[in-house]
Parts: sequence; C-alpha cells; structure tokens
Amino acid sequence: MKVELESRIVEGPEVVGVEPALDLQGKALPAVQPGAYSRTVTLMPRAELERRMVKGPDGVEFEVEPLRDYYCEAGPTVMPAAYLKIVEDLFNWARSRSIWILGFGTGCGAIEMRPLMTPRFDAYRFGIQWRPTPRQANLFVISGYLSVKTLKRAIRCYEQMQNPKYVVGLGSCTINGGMYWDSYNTIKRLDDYLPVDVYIAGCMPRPEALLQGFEDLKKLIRAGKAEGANQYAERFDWYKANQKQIIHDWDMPDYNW
Amino acid sequence: MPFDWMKIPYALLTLFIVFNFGMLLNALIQKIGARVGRRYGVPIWQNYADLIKNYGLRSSITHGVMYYLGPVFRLTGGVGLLLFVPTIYGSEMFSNLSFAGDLILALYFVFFGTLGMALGAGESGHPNAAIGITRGLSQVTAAELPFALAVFSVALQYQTFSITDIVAVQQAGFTSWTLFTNPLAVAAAMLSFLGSMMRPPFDVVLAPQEIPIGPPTEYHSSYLALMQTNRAIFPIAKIVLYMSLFFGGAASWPVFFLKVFAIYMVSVLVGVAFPRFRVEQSIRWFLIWAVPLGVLSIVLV
Amino acid sequence: MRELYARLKERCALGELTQQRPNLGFVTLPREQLRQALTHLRDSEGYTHLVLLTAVDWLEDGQFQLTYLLSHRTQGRDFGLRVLIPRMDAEMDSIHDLWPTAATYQRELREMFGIQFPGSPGVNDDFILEGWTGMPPYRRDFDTKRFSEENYNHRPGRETRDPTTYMKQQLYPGGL
Amino acid sequence: MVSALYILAAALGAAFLLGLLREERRGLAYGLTLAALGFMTWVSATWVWAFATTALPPVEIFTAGTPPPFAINLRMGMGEAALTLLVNLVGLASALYLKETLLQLGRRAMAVLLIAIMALAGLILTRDLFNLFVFMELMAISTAGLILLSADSRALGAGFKYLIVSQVVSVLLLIGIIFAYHVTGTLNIDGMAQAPALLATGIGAIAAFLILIALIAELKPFPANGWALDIYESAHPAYGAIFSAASGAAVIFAVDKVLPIGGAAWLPVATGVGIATFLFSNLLALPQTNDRRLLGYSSVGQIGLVLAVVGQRDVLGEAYGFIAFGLLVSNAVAKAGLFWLSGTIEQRGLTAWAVLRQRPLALFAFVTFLCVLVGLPPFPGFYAKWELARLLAGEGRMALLAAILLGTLIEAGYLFRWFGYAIKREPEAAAEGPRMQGAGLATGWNRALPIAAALVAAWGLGFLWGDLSGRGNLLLALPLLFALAFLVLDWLPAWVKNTLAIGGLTGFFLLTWQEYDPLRLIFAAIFLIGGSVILLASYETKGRRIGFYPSAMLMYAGLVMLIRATDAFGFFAAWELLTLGSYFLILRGKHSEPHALSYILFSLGGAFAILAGFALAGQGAVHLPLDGLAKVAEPLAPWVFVLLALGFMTKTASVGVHIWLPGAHAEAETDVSPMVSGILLKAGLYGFLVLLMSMGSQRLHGVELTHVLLWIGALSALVGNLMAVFQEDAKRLLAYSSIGQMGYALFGLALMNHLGWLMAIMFIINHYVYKSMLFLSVGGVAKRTGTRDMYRMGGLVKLMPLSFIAVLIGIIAISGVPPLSGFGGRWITYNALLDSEVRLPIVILFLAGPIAFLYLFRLIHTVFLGQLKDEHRRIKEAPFWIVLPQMIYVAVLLVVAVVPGLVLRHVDNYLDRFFPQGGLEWTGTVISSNYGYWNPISIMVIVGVIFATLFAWLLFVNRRAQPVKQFNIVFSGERPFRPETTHFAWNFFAPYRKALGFLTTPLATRFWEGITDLLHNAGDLVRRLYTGNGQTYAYHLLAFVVAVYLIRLGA
Amino acid sequence: MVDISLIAMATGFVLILIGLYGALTNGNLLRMIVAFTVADAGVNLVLVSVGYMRGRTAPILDSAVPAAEAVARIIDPVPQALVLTAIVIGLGVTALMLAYAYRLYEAKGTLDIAKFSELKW
Repeated sequence: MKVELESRIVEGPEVVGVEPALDLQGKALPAVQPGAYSRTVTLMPRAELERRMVKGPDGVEFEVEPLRDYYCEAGPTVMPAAYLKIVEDLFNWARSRSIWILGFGTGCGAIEMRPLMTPRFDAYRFGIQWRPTPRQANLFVISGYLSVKTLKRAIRCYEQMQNPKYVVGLGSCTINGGMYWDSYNTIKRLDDYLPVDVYIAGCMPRPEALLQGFEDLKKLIRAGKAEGANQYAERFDWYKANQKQIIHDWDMPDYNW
Repeated sequence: MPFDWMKIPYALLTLFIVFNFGMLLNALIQKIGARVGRRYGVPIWQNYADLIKNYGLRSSITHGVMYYLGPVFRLTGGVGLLLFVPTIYGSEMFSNLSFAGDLILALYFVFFGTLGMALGAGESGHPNAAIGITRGLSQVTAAELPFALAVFSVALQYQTFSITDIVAVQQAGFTSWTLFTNPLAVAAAMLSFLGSMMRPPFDVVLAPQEIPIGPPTEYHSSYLALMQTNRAIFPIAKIVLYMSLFFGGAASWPVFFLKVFAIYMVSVLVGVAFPRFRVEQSIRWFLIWAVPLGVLSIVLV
Repeated sequence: MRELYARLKERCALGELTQQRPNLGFVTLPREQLRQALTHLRDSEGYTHLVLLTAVDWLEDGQFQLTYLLSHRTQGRDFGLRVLIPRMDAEMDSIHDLWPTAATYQRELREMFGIQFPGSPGVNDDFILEGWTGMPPYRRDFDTKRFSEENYNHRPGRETRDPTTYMKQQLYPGGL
Repeated sequence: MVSALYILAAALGAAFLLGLLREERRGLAYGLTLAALGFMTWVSATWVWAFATTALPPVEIFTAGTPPPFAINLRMGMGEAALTLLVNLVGLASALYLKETLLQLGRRAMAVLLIAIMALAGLILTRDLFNLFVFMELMAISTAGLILLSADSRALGAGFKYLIVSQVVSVLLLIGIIFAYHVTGTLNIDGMAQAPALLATGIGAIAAFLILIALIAELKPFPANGWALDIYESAHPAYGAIFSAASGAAVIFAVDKVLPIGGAAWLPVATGVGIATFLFSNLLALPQTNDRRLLGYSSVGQIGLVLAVVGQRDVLGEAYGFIAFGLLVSNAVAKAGLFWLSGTIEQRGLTAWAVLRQRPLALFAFVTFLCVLVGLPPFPGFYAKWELARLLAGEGRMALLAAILLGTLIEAGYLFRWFGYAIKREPEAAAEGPRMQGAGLATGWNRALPIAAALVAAWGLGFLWGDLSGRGNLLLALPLLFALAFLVLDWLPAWVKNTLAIGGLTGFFLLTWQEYDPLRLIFAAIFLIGGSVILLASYETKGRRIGFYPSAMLMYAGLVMLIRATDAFGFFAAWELLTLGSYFLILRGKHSEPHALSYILFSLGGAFAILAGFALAGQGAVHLPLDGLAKVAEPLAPWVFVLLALGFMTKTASVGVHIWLPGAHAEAETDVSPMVSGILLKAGLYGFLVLLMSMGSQRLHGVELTHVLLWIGALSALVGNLMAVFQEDAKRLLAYSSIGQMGYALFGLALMNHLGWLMAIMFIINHYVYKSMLFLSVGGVAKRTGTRDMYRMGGLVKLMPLSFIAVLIGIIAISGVPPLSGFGGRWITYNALLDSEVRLPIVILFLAGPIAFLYLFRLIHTVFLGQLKDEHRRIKEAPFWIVLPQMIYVAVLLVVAVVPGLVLRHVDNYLDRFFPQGGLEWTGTVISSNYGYWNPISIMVIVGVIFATLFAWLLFVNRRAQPVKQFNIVFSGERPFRPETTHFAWNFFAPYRKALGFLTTPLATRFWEGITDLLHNAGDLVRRLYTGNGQTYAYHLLAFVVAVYLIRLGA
Repeated sequence: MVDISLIAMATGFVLILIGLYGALTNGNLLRMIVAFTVADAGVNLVLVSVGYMRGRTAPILDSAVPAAEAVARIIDPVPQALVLTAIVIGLGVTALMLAYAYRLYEAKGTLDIAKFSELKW
C-alpha cells in the first residue's frame, strides 16, 4: 500500500477474517460478505513528537526529543492542606464561595450551562463564574457525552488546572453512557478517567438541577471532602492506565502540566 | 535629607484603605453591571473570596524568572503609582511618598507594571499572551496620547507639575476645577480614560472568548492573586490622578470615595452600553475623536 | 430538471432520473463519467456548490453508493450524482481539484467507510477518530454494540426501557 | 641648471637615434627611450626644485637668440616646470608600464611615445601660437600612433575618429592663427594678449574665437567629446594614463596661456563650457559599466572642472594656482594610477575589479585614487575645493559652486559604487571553475612600480598641498597620523591592534580631557572612552582583520578632530575624515554594499552643504573660526544656517535624509553597529550644537528656522519609531529606533532653552549607552543564532541571560520608565516643553513616545521570550568580549539612574552661559525645576522596597511552584505543534499596521530613488548622443563651435 | 579691381567649406580623407593669401632681394613659413589617415565610417 505524504498511518494488506456481525436489530447479517474490510492500520508516533536530529547555528548536530525537551516530565504530587486547620477552613470557605468553571463544553450538556449566566438563574450570585483558561479555573464540568477524541482534550485541561480542582459530571452520558451506551466512540463511565466529585443525572438536567449540584459540591468543599486532585495524584497510574486503554494514540506526556 | 519614618505606616494605611475600597468598589461595579442585565449580581464581598481562594490554591507552576516576576512588577506598579501620588489634599498623613517625584513620575510609572506584566506573560510562551500584549500596547499608544496632551495642557495651565499645587488651585471652589477651567483637556483625558480601564468597548486586549483573556492566560494561583490585588489598587490609583488633575482632588476620604466612584462610573456606563472595538478601530477612534480635543486643549490653554 | 437531465444525457450514460422534489433530482452514472458530468454541471450548468459528498453502504449488494450533491445557487436547485463502487478495496477518484472542500468529505469517508481517495490532500489524517485502527465504524458490517462492550467499562445496573411504554407508565400509572 | 630646451631636444634626439638603431636591438632601444624620458624627467625635476626652493623668476628661452616676435620663445616657470615634470613622469612611468608592448612593437613605437611626450612638453613650454599649433598637431599625430598600441581592434576606429576631429580643429586653429597674426602682427601669445583691442572686434574677434574654440575643443568639451571617450575605452591603459593625466594637463595649460588673448569676456565662456562638461560627463558616467570608459568620462569631467576654474581666475587671485593645480594634479595622479590599475585587470566590467581583493595594496591604491579624485582629505583636491568654495562664495558665485558640488557628488556616486563593487561583488567571470590566486590580474614589477609611484605621489601631494594651504597640514594631525599608522601595522594580529587602538583612544582622552569645556567633554568622553568600551567587543574577532582598524581609527580620528576643531576648515576636514572612515567601516558588513553607498552619498551631499554653508558664512575670509558664525550678518545668516543644518541632518539621519541609516547600521558587523550608531550619529548632533551655539535661531522669510528643526525632530522621532515597529530584523529595528532617538535629541536642541539642551545632552549620553548595549546584545544573539530575523529566534532568556538582562535594562531605560535613567530624560523633556512656546510639534512627540514601547517589547519578546526553537536548544551565552561591554553599560545605566547629577549637574551649570534662565536646582538628592521636582534616589529606594517586599511575599505563597517547560501551556485543550508555530512573532503588530501602517509609506525612499533613477535615466538617454560614428562626432564639434559662437554673440 | 589676395582668400574659404562639407557628408573613409585634403589646401591658400602683399616678392633673400631691402620688398615671410609647416603637417596627417583607412579596411573590409561604431555611449 502506498503511504501518503506526511501520513502517520501505514496501512497493511493483511486480510482479517471477519466474524458474522449482527445488525442493530440483532439479526445476523449475511455470512458471506462481499467486500469485507481488508485493511489493518498500524499507528505511528506523531511526526512532531518524534526524536529528531537538529543542526545548530554553529553546525553541531544534536538530538531533540520533544517529549523530554518541550514538556515537563514530573508527575502530579499530593498537595497537603494548609498546616493550620483554621486556615484550611478559611480556604475551603473561599473555595466554596468562588467556583470558577472552565468554559469547555464537551457535549450537548454545555447548552444547559448557558442559562446559568442569564438573569433567570444567575449563578454569579453563588460565586460561580466562567474562566476561559484551565489555569484559572477550578471546576471542570464535563457537560454530557465525552468522545474519545474529546476525552484526550479533557484530560489535558483537567491536568492543567491547579490543585484543588473539582469535576462535575453532567447528564446520564457521563454516568453510564446514557443514550450512547452502545456507541463505539464515547466513554461510559467518567470516573474511570477523572476523579468526579458530583454527578448530576438527567438527560438533560435542568439548570435548577445544576445549581443543586453545585450546592452539593460546595458542601463537599466546605467539608474538605472534595479532594479529587489529590485522589488523581494518588491513583495516577490507575487513571492513566484507564485513559490509555481507550486512547490508543497517546500523543502527549503522561501528565500535562 | 532626614527621612520621616512615620511616612511608612501612613503610606501603608493609605494602601489598606484604598485596597479595601478597591475590592468593594470592583464588586459594586460588577453588581451594577449585573443589574443593568437584570441579574442580581455577585455578593459585595465576592472579590475577597476569589482573592483568598487564589492565594489558597495549593499548586502552581512557573515558566521562568520573568514569568515569576511579572505579577510582582504589576503590583509594584500599582502600589508605587498609588504611593507616588498624594491621596488626600492637605493631609500630611495621606500625602504618601509623593516627595519622590511629581506628576511626570506618576505618568511614567504607570508603564512599570505594564512592562513587567508584558515580559512575564511573554515568558509563559503562550501565543495568546503575546497577541494580547500586542493589542494592548497598540491600543495604549493611541489611548495614552490624549491623556498625555491633557496632562500637558493642565501643566501649562497651572505652570507646574506638582500634583499638590494643581489640586491647591482647584480647591478654591467648585468652579475652579479643571473640568470647568479647561474642559477640552478634561474631555480628552476622559476619553483616554475609557481606553485605559480595560472595559468595553476597549477590552479587546483581554477578549476572553477569542484569546482566552490574553496576557494573563497562563497566570493562576498566587500570581493571579497578586494581579487581582493590583486590580483593586491600580484603577483607584489611576483615578486618583484623574481626580487630582481634573476634578479638584479630594480633601477628605468621603469626597475621595465619592469622586473615585463617580469617575469610575464613567467607564462603566460607557462599558455596559457599547460593544467591543477591534484594535485598529479603537486606535482610529482615539486619533479621530480624542486626540483633536487634546491638541485643541494645548493650543488654546 | 428534465432539460438538465436531457442535456447531461447527451454527454454521459445516465441512469434513470429520480426526482424527489421539483428542485431536487438524483441520477446514477458510471464512475468513469463522474468527473466529466461534475465538470459540466459546475462550469456550464451553474451547479457551482458542492453541498455534500456522502456514502451509503449497500452491504448486501457489495457496493458503496457515493452521492455528490450539487446545488445551483441562484435557481435554488439541487442535483445529485450517484456512483456505485465495489465494497471490496473500495477506491474512488478524488475530486478535490474541482472543489477544495471535497478533500474534507473524502477524508471523512476514508475514515468512516474505508473508501480510499488516492491523491486527495491529507486524506489519511485523523478526522474524528484519533488512533482508530480497526474496521471503519460506518460500514454496516461493523458491530458497534459489541465494540462498545469490548472496549469500554460499563456501569452495571443500566436498564433499557422502551420510551413509549415507559412514558405511558409514568404518565398514566392506572393504564388507559 | 639645464635649459628646458633639452627636454624637447632629448626626446627628439632619442627619437632620431632610435631611427638609426637596427630593428632587432629592441632592448637597447627601450633602454634609450627610458634614458631619454628619465633625462627629461630629471631636467624638469631640477627646474621644479629650483623654483620651489628659490625665488627664481620665470626663465624665457629664445630659440633663435632673439626675443619675440621675431622668433619662437619658450618659457620655464613654476607652472611649466611642474607640468612638464608631471608629463615626463607620466611618460616615463607609462613607458615602464608598456615594457612588453614596446619591446614587441619595436623602436618606432618608442619613437612615437617620445614624440608624444615631447609634444606635450612643448605645448606647455611654448609661448608662440603657431608653435603651439605645431605641437598640437604633433600631439595629434603621435596620439593617433599611440592609440595603435592597444591590442583592442576597436582602437583603430577610435583613432580615425580622433583624426577627423583633429583635422577640423586644426583647420579652425590655423585660420584663427593666421588672422590673429594678420591683425596683431605677432605670433607670440603674450604679444597678442597685450593687444586686446585688436582682437576684440571684427576679424580679430573671430580669429581669437577660432583659436580659443579650437583649443577648448581639444579639451573634449561636452558634447564634442565622443571621440575622446572612444579613445579612453579602447586605448592601451598606459596610453589612457598619458591621455588623461598628461595630455589633459598640457592642453588645459595651453588654454590657460592663450585665454588672455580673448580678454575677460572669454572667462565666463570657459567657465560655462567647463562646468557643463563637468556636469554632463559625470551624469553620463552614471550608467557606465566599462571601467575605462567610466574613467574617460571622469577624466573629461575633471578637465572640464579645471577649465571652469580657469574661467574663474579673475576672482581666485593668488589661490588660482593652488586650486587649479590642486585639481589638475589630483586628476592626473588618480587617473594615471587608475588607468594603470585597469591594465592589470583582465575583464572590463566594473565588478571585474573585485579581483583587486587579492592584493590589499592594490586595493589601497584604488581607494586612494578614488579619494584623490573626489577630493577627500587629506588629498590636494580637498584643499583646492575648500579654497575654491571659499572664494566663489566670497564673490557670490553660489550657482557655480552648487554646480561644482553637484557634479562632484555625482562623480563620488559612481566612483564609490564602483569601489563597493570591487569590495563586495563577485567578479563577473567567476563561472569558469575555481579561481586561482591572482586570476584576472596581470601584474609585474613594471606595472606595479608606476602604480606605486602614483600612490606615493598621491600621499606626497596631499602632504604638499596641506603644507601650501597655510591651514595646518592634516597629515600632521596627531589623530590622523595615529589612524594612518594602523595602515602600516595592519599585518599585526587583531588583538594587538585592538589593544593599541583602545590605548590610543583612552590615552588621548587622558592627555587632553582638561582642554574641553563640559559640553565638548561629554562628546570627547563618548567618542574616546565610549569608543574604547565598544572596542572591547572587537577582541572577539580573531585573525588579522585587515582593513578594520585603519577605517575605525580614521573615523575616531575624524571625530576627535571634529571636537577639537576651532575653525571651519578644521571642522570640515574632520567631518570628511570621519565620514570616510565610517564609510569603510560600514562597507565591511556582509550585505552592506548598497547601504554603504547611500551612506557615503548622503554624507558627502551633507558635507557639501556644510562646505557651501561655511563658504557662504566666510564670505571669502581666509579663516573662519567656528564662533565666527555668530557674526554672520542678516541676509546671509539664515542661508548659512539652512545649509549647515542640512549637512548635519544627513548625519543625524533626520526624516527625509534618513534612508541610508537602517541598512547601513543593520548590515554592519557586530561591533561596528554600535560604533556607527552609538558614536557616529553624535557627530551630527555635535554639529547642531555648534551651529545653534554660535548662530542661535534664525528667521528665513519670517519662518523661525529652529521651529522647522523642531518639526523635523518630532517627525523623525515619529517616523523612526513607527518604522522600527514593523521591522522583522532586530538590527534594522534598532537602526530605525536610532532615527527616532536622534529626532528627540534634535528636538531638544531646537527648543533653544536651557532644559531642552539638557534633555538633548541626556539623550546623547543615554542613546550612546543603551544603543551600543542593545546593538552588542542583539549582535551577540545574531552571532549565536545565525540570523537577525527576530521571528526565527525566541525563548533565549534561559540560554543567554546576560544578553537578556542587557536588553531588559536597555528597554526600561529607553522607554523612560522609572526608576532607570531614561526617566530623567523624560522628566527633563516635559519641563523643557513647558518652558517653551512650542505647541503642535509636541503632539507628534507625544505620539512617538509610546510607540517606542511597541518595538522595544517586540525586541525583547520575540528574541528572548516565547518559544525556543529546535536548533537553538544548545546555544551558549554570547561571547565574553561581547557581553563585557554590555555589563559595563548596565552598570553605567544603574549609576546614572541613581546619581544623574554626576554628569548633568556640570552640563546644567555650563548651559547657564547660553541660557541663564530655567536651569535646574540641585538640592541634596532632589532635582527641581521651575515646575516640578524629582528625587532619583528616593524613587529607586521606594520601588526597590515595594518590589522586594512583594517578591518575598510571592516567594512565600508560591514556594511549591513546579517549574515547567515551554510546551506546558494551555492551548485550548490542544498540544502545541512545534515551537515555530507556537511562537507569535512575525508581523507582530499586524493590527497596528492596519491602523497606522499608512504612515510608513516610504515617501523619502521613493523620492530619493526617483531622483537617482531620473539622473541615471537622463544619463542613459543623453549618452545616446555618442553614436560611435566619427562623422557624428564632427557634427557635434561643429555644433559646439556654432553654439558657443552664438552664445558669445548673445552675451 | 579685386585684390588677388582676396580672390585667393575667398577661394581658400570656399575650398575649406567644400572640404568640410565633403568630410561631413561622405561616409566613405577615402572620400573623407580627400575632403580633408581639400580643406587643408583651402587653409593653406588662406594662409598664403593673408601674407600676400601686392607687388612684393617672395621672401627669399638672395641676389634678387638683398637683405637690406628685404623689409620693403618682400611679402611677410611668416605666413610663408607657416604654410610650409602646415603643408608638412597636413601631409603627415593625411598619410596617417590613409594608413588608418588601410588598416580599417583590412580589419573590416569596408570603408564606411558608420560601420566603425562599436565604441559608443
């Protein structure tokens, strides 16, 4: 097979025997399939992440390894709470009163977030507001189904948020896949991949439900029980294994600072 | 020259008052903005919660030395600007550290924080930060010009660069405010003021949806907290300058609070009513509408 | 639409015209004549806009049906050209040189159906599915349920209800 | 003493003897020829020596023993002696040069050569008109013979064309002679000159006209000179040397002799013909690509210039000889040398001269000849031009002076363009494989010797003219000698020379610093100490660095002489020297050829404006002290002001004449950029300071000229800053920024008040420090990264921290942000503005101010911040010697920031002398003006304390920060692709370009390009006149004769 | 009666003009040379005619004209001398031009002056 220019996909001619498939109604499809799929695909590392030899201005060649040279390799650590209980309580109060949501709508549930900003619901009065960058946000609302492709971005964004950080799963899709339970491309259980503090069920949950969910989250924070970030750090290998199990082309460092 | 050590606690007192005033004022402004949109708005102490939270965040990252120093520069700029200008006219206590320099010092010290912030954001390596800075700097070149002209016009009018002296002349009465004696300069300066407050229609620098808030896009945790602190102080410090030059200054804290609030409201009122300009649009706007006023003011003064 | 069909027929061997609406018609034609027909429609007939390029998997027939839907902007008419290609080692000529947007459709078809478009720019780049190695999911012989079960953790206890009966129960617990 | 007749006799005798020799005895024949020429040279040399050392009156030689009119007489005077020496020397040297050719062609060729030299000598010596005719015919015949020496087959045609023209000329001359004789009864030139009445009317007038026009026609006047150009192009270069140096000199002397018979009315004619020839030849030379034809045009032009001077003899008085001879020998020496040089070069294109690079000495000779030709110091033409300008301006003949200067400028244009080609271009014929050492060059001792002789003569004559000028010999000035010494020492390794240079500069400063007033002291410190600091960076260059030190030291010598000059002449000489030195420096850059050319052209143009200004101011006075400018009276004063200001503006690169600067500064070498930016630009400001100090403000047509300067300053500031914003090249950015900074300084000076000047001084100091620092820093970065494009860099802060600190400090200083020293400059600026009555230019100045932020941020961000590139990951900090001066500058900036009084206080006090009002008060650490106050130490301390406190607080709160790498940025959930696509740097201020980009329309560039294109195209068009047809040339000649006659009638 | 010298002079000038005209209008090298020779002759004629004085004799001091009477009897000798020289020189120049013409013809095989214009501009 010819390899396209700059393609990271190399296709082989190997013919795979295909078992009889079922159609959506569960009826067996004809056993002899004219034109069965007969290609396999091998994943290659992304070109920009590959090691490369580079010639410096002084003419000396050296190796650049992007994942090592361009990204911090350190993993997450468990961050202790403040030394004084009273200080930590103050912080927890402030955290609960100041919830900054990352403005990242992962699925259709994002549409239910908008009304929260409107006069009708006005989440601002509870100290909730939206930030455009994960660095400044501390709540990540996974708003609905999460496809594998989006999951990759969601993980990056989550890891780029600062400790303590919270995740709210919004809608049935984040809980068990919802109506996408048999989809080939959406995850079914969010808490396999990110530490979820609160799930808000429904398809879709109404803004009132969201507000209720945020109130619950606040209570958890106030009580010092919303330690998802530390949990993620503690069980980092487990989370990472789960993530990598479905993200086949893991093309980023293990932890995205 | 013997240094009066008592100036330090006095200056810190000013700082304290202005900081809290700024925190509350910012929330109040947000609330007013919300009410315009028929929302209830944030609680008046919301900014404190945000600030404490940001100081209380447990983790942070650093991109390098300049990135680390950026917010320090920024806040130094704000605090310095506040302290280089006498806050309350006639009060030895609140004349702060204005012995170090006059109006021009204040004028140029404004850029101290901007420069540091720009450098810090630059080191973060984020393209949006650089884009935001280019927008900000581009806009500033046009927005600052009417202000510079107005300031110069005022200095010409009073033949001095000393802020105290300028306020002293205006203390004679309501009608001796620069607002009435040199209206063109004040008009130019107030138009420029709109541009420097980072509110619509001149907030393309931050543009949250387009270049996720521009320069501070990588800043978080305590860095962001320092910058939030600055956001409470810096606008007030700047408004103090406006108040002293154009609106008769303040001889007491209540007058101070009132005037600062009123001046701040100008930009808020404009901000809630107008959509955002692109950079080149705002540059043209300043050059076409504000600069001629400034030019007239220095020619006619 | 008839006139157009007639004019086109002078040039190519067309199948029957299927007219779904007065302003929407489809016609099937051999693969070799597609380009000629498209070019004619675009340059001479005013069908300048490629609305979409999509595929239908006729599994039983062992064929993919590609539909090139063109639109006449000013007359508000759409005209679809259908081409049947074999499923086995499905491959089709790229038309990205006629409409640059076609490259994106072809990229999608390559990913979702496994139809090859040699020469189309970036056709092998990931589109929706990053790191997909198996059978393209839109082929009808792809079993999505099984794939889902095999690849994803499922939360136990999920029930499936038929929406009609469930809603009836909910709204009229006593029955109708 | 041997009679001058022996000059002729020896040549004739030898020529006869040659005829007796057998054809085979070529060696002997050649020896005889050389001996004869040597003897002739010796004779004339003894005469020159005699006239030079004793007050000998001219000696008359009566050939038949009786005085005229009954016999032919010759005269030997100082002029004759010198010119015959010149002719004989050129003949001798050319004979030497022609060794191979003469030996091959045999005795006849030698005889013709001897006859030619004899004819020229005779032309000079004779006082008899008919005899003159005979010698001229001899010259024509021998010329036609010598043209055949050339291997170029086209020379045949050229010779025939010459014969046609000389036939026409001889017809005219003969008729003229016979009728003049008929009217006056004598053939003696002096005899005729004593009977002016007879030759003023009727037949006499026509006769005089015919004689003079015939002689002038021999001088190749425009447009009747196509034949001469053809000869120059095709003849053997050795003959070209004779034709240009000897024939030209001899005929012009003949004209000078004969001119009196036409009376005073002929002087303007001579001037007119001369200046027209000068202008047009130079114009037509512009599009030339053939070196010898180019030299031909230049020769024709130079002779035209001398003819113009001859026509001005009525006003030149005693200086006539000094000027005319100065120009004549300049041309002779330079042209002889250049023609001889051209004989060593095989290809004919201008770029072929690049082969000279293989022979540094030849290159040195080349540039010497060019400088001699253009009349740069310390060569005779320079002194001559100064005197000429002085006297012409004294007589109010400004139009003529302007024409002369314009012609010279055009000439300098094509000559220096040529030099640039030779230094920078690849020879055209480089295609045929690898070049061998010495390829394209034909050398040999007999060729080298004449060239060397011309070189020595050039310098010797420079010395002689310096001595004769009565203005103090430039070649005896210590700084210049020091610079020239590096020519001799060029074989030393660079570090030794560098040490010498630094030692020389600092040593000279230590020796002389007490002699300066505070203002000059600042300039002296910048030039000498500042120069030394920059030279520290030059230790970085290894090897011998041929040519760098003489050039650099020449520039420094010029700078030092500039501040030490007390009179206009010294000032102007120093100005030209520093221009020349800096030109060579700039030319050293890799791609700097076109920029160096535009630099030298603008600088020379400016220098000529200065020359004209001084001349106008002096009104013919022999000495013009600089403070004498103050005494210039009303109708003249503003014009003097305008001319001088124009001249200085070219150096400060004010808007309109700024276009040379960006390229010149950007393309220069790493350590040269700070020299030409940080130091050289100050020369222009010094000029302005001198000008304003002595002349104050002037009004022209009711316009206050300092106001014009204010506008120019403000516009320069705006345009410079704005252009800098849009540069991708870091050094170009800095270069444009210099334009802006110089605009500020000019603005300050033009404010004409105490604080304005103080501000200018502050800018001068600051600009030196931070621009040198930035250029070094950027140069160091460019050296390491191998590029100057900022968008190719990025993220270097971690790898080059010291360079970053330098740029950071520099940026804070330039932008005027407290607490660094730039703020002081701004503070003084505002106070100065408040002190003045100026309003509108302030607007522009204020607009320009914040724009500086844009380019400065761009500089630091795109180079040091942002994303580091793959290939730069292993870059090291800039070399030690480049960093060292930067760190010195950082220290200086910090010190000046805290105690600005260190320098400013003295200047402030000194300025009281000029502006008693409006100074600053210095009480303790507080600096106060009438309007405000400022306490640098307090500012520093307060800012420092706040900063330190907050920093400590952040460190405490943020103690657990995780250092991350460059791609650990939030990227909208994505991952940065590569540093190149993540680094935002190219077209950095795109929105700004949208808004204000129209202001950067290169109007000035278009204007000057338009002018040069116009000149070039005009030259190209007019030169089509020379069709190459001999008959056309004859028409030209007749048309010329008729035209002159008609003009004479009309006058 | 018209002075013979005037006739001679007029003839001389006519010859000069003819010569110059010929030289300027003929493109052939040889014709040009001939034309110049004509012009030369004209010049010489003019020269002689200027020195001519009516009724005097040639300035040759021999038995016919004793030296003592020479001043009164001979015509002005100077133009005579000049014309002799001029003739010689003219001869030289003409010879040289002919030589040139010969070599030019050798080089290019043509005598047309317009063909020898490689050098121009």
